[in-house]
Amino acid sequence: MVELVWLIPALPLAGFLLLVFFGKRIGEPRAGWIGTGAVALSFVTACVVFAGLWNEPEHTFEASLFKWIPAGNFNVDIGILLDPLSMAMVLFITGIASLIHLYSIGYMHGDSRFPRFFTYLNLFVFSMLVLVLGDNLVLTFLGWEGVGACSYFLIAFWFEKEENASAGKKAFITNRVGDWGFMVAIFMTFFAFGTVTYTEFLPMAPGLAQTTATFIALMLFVGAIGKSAQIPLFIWLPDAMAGPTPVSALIHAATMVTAGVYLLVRVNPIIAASASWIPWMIAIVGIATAFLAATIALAQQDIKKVLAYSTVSQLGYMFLAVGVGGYSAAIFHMITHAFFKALLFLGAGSVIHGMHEEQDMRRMGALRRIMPVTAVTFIIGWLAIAGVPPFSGFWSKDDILAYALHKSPILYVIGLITALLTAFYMSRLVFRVFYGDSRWGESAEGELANLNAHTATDAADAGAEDHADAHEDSHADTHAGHGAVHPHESKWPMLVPLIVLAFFAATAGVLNLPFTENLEFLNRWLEPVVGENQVHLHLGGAQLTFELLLSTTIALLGIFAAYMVYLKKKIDPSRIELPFFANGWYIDQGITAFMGGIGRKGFELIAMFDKVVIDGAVNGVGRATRGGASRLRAIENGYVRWYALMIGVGAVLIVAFVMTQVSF
Amino acid sequence: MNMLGGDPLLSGQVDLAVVLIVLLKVVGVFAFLLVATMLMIWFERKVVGDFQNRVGPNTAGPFGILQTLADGIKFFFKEDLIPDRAERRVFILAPLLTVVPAFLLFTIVPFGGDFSNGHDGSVELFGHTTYLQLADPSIGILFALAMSSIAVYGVMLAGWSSGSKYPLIGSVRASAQMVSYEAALGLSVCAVVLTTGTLSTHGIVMAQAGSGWGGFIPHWNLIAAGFVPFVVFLLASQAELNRPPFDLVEAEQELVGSYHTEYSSIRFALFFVAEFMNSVTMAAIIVTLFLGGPAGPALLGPGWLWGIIWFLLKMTAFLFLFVWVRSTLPRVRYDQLMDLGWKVLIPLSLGWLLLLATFWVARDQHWNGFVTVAIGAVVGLTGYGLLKAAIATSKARRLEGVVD
Amino acid sequence: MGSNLSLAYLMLSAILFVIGGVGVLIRRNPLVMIMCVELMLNAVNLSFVTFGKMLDDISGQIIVFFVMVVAAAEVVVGLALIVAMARRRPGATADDLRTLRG
Amino acid sequence: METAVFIVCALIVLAGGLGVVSSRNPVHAALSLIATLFGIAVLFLNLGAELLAVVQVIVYTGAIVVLILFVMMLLGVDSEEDLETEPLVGQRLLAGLVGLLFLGAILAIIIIGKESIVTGSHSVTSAISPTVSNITQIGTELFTTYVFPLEVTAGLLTIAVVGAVVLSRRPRDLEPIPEPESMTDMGDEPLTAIPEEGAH
Repeated sequence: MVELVWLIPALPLAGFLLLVFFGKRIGEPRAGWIGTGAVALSFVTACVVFAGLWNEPEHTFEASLFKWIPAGNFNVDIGILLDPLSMAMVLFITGIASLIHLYSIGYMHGDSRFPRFFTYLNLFVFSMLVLVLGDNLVLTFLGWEGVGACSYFLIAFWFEKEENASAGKKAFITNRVGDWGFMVAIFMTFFAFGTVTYTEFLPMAPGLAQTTATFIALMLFVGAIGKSAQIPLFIWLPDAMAGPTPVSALIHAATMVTAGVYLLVRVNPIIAASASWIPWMIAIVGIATAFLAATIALAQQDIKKVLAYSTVSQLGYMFLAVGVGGYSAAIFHMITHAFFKALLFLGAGSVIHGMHEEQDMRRMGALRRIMPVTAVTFIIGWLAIAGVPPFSGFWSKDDILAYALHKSPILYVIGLITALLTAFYMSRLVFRVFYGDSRWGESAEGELANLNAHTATDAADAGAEDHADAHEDSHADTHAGHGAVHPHESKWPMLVPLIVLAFFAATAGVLNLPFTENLEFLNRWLEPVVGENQVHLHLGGAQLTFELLLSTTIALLGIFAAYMVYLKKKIDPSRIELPFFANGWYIDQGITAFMGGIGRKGFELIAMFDKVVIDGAVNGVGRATRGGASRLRAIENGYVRWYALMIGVGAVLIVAFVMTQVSF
Repeated sequence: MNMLGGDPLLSGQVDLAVVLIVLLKVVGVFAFLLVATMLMIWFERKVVGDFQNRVGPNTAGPFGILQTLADGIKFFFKEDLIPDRAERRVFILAPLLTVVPAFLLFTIVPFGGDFSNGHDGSVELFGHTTYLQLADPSIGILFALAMSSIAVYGVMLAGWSSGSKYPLIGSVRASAQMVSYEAALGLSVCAVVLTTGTLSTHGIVMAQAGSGWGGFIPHWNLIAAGFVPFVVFLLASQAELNRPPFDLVEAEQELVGSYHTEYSSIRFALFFVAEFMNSVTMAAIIVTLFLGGPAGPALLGPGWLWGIIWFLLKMTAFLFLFVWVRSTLPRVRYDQLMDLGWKVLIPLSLGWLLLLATFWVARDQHWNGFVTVAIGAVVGLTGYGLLKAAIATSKARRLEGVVD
Repeated sequence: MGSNLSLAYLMLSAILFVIGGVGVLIRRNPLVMIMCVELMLNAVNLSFVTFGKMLDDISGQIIVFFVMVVAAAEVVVGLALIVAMARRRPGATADDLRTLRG
Repeated sequence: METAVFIVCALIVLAGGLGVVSSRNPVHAALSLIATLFGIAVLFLNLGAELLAVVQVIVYTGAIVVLILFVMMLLGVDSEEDLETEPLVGQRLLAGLVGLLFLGAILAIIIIGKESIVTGSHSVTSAISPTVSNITQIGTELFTTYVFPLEVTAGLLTIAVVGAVVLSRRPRDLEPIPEPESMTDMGDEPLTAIPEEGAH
């Protein structure tokens, strides 16, 4: 059964090829069903393979499909490494992707490029599977670039709007920085080990010189923070929300952005072999990102932006987990996060869809009566991410915090603060969207005007991104002014995924319950991959109880605070939603200012060099050729006989030369 | 000396007697050809006369049989005119270039020999065994093709060197016609060669000798190679000879005799003689290729005599056919001539050659003959259909004015 | 055959080749140029057959066969070009083709 | 006997060759070419290549030269060539010099090298057999060892024929090439002069 593993990426690829060639002809509903079917079949295959993998030694299966780059002693095969880690990834990728495909059929209904959307989605799933299943760094990189390209295509899917197109470019360019790191890491790996195949070089990692290991780990980390949106390369992810909501759910929350985490977990022996500051750096970057993004999320008005920063924040948690040696915790959180964040995004998409493309929370409210299914499922997701027991987020976040405490209390404390913020801003989101007064329609005009004036002044000195927001706002404003918005509940293809995801978001915690070792299924499953370098925690009952209680308290505290602010209105929200947060700590503006100021001078210098030295050389060659040619043109007189004569002269010269060389 | 081929005369020591025998044969063939040509001219005039319900030559000699001789003597004493604008040297050379290949062509024709009762066609001559043909090179029939292909030079150069309009048109026609029909001629010869497995004319005759199928149907290539190559060869040879109905090159009514318009006297006589000589030779070659040449049963008397008798009989039959055709069919148009050559004869002989080759391969490989023939026929018909469609399309497009 | 005769064949071939080559270089009528090329090809053919004879190898004759085929193809295309050229400018020589230069 | 045939044929061949190069009238050149081709055909016979001799006559004499003559007569390009003037200064002198040098080099190689100019070993697989006829041997070789080149030549010929048909089809909007003002004017002026020329 496990031999069927090649089918897992092959099915989305087949779907992609079918759609790319015949998509237009297949037409709207059927193209979606084909795409969904391909991924769903892939998921079924993954389940079958999963069942088969139990019988394999160490739950690992390798298959080499064919040779790809045989160049001297550099050999790259198209090969598959199926081990517990990639199996776990494959299962949740195909599963969630199937649901999101199904959801997209409803969400993308009526779009003029409906078949193309599924083409991209299938290609994305294929690339993602290549990324996680590839048995070497190069193949992983191929998938890495593939998902990057798909991400670009999908962010800029509605490229008619300039903001979308530039958001796509921003994502692409930011990712390039990370890709550079990854590529250098690949080169270094080959240089150090002579191979890039995981099963060959990872066992050799402990014997590696510490400096080399440190350098490779650092470069891989650079690649990972690019893809997984960590400080300082997180700036693209919030903008990526310009894409269709299912894309945000699938690519920018559940799967692609976790690729960096996957990569770091995959190469855990190298991290273990590197200098001790590398894990510290990873942990610090992770927790800093988590905290920073959480503060920004506090002040966002766009429902998808909140979720985007929340994603960045949660990814920070995963990096923290990697940094503190809790690899299985990172994967655990990755899986639970995939469920609840996909759920939240899809729920948000459902709200946006129901509100007729309205994304601003200030125009929502009290939607739970109109969209009951969406509301209930969204609330489950909220409780999960906020860390309320017994929902899945509680267990995975707590797992990470336990590892963090083991490493350093400071990390633990910041982690707890971030958890508080998370609970707060998610509660804010839910209260503003589903509870309170209904601010959609004519009745809310006055309040809206106030709010708009407020944001407009903020936006005046803001960068391009916020300009876009302001533009959207005013656009939506005129829209609202024309007549009442009539929210409605979404159709079944959108609701079914919500329900399924809500179920998993609520219950995924059972994968890894901390009470006894027998309940830590995921830990034991991942043992063959991360076991050696994983920090083994043996929490006593008292400590465990204390931590769990503390987490629960923190989460409830956050929710309560939000309740006080947004439903009871005891505190003015503007004291919390600082412009500093709303503008994302002015990081984008800072970059713009730097690039426009000092950076520009540097670029001009480089451009000068380019013009004088490089262009000069090229033009010089051209000029020299032209000059020489105008002199040589005399012999190109157009007479065929003359050319023939030149051939004859050449022949005579050659014969003469040969005669001098040969002795008779 | 192996170029003269399998003649047993040359296989042993070459002494004076052998040289004499060869010389004798040369003289004999030369004389035979001249006499035959002379008689052919008379024969043609007489038969055409009969067809046209006139008497024909009847004064010189019995039945006017010496008419050609008288004409020849007359030509000899006419004034030899060379036009002013003519290209002198070429003008003089051209008639000779016409006659020489006509003579050479006959050297490979087996005109006699004892092929009866399993004999190999050799005869005893002054104590030496020899074939009754001047030479039997291993490339045999290719030599005939070569000679017929250079026969065009006489016509072409005569036309060009006259420095006059009609002859030039005639020479352009001649060259195009020759090149076109040579392909069909060669392909039909290929069918014969494929059937007999040899290029040597003697070998070809030998392969057709014997008592035949069922004791009375002769092994002629006419039957063995199928009827098609024979027909193609017959038609193509008429075109190659510039005989009616393919005498576009001369076409007295259009081109005033074309290439020999400016010729007079003995030079004109040479063209005239060469034309009839070629007719005789071509008839001999058709007989050799398709009707077993001199091969035939010896009824009574010596076998070698019967060889010559059979040969003359068959040849005369063909010569009569030539005259018959000439006196009954009108001249074709030039485009009809080209269409017949390129769109009918060449595809037909090519298709037949392929069919024949398939047939032989099938026999070698012990394939089911019926199935092979059926498949061959289907493929052939498909090719025919495609050709037809292509021709129809091109015609339609020409009518539309898309191409010209 | 004496070896000296073989050498004589080769010399004849060389002389013929050079005659043809010089002809290509000095004549302007494209048809004559084609004829001179044919001369060169024939010279080469002759030496091929001679070499084949000297080495007692039939391949010398086979290659001549192929040279003839290629020569036929060359002449066909060359003549077509000359026809196309003469249609546009009757009496054009190879030198007139220099109007084609860039 | 062989030597005598060779001498006669060599004289014909050389005379023909010189005739091709030096005839003012292209038809005379063609006639000289025929003489050369016949001479070479006989030399082939002398060398024991019977098939080639006949093929030489059929293909070269019977088809190629006929085609050349045909084109000459059809287009009327048989006008005499002016062999006195030469637009390319020194071309003839240089051509003669190159020819002589080349000939001298080859003859020197042949004379100095003698038999050893033929490098390579005597053939084992395709030796010329004294018993099997020339045509049989060539046929066998052609359809075994050289069957692929044979097929390729078939393709080549087809392509050549199609190409010739396409090239020589009369275009419907035939425009004569404008006469350059004078051949020497076009001389070796810079290329930039050409567009101006096209302008008027």
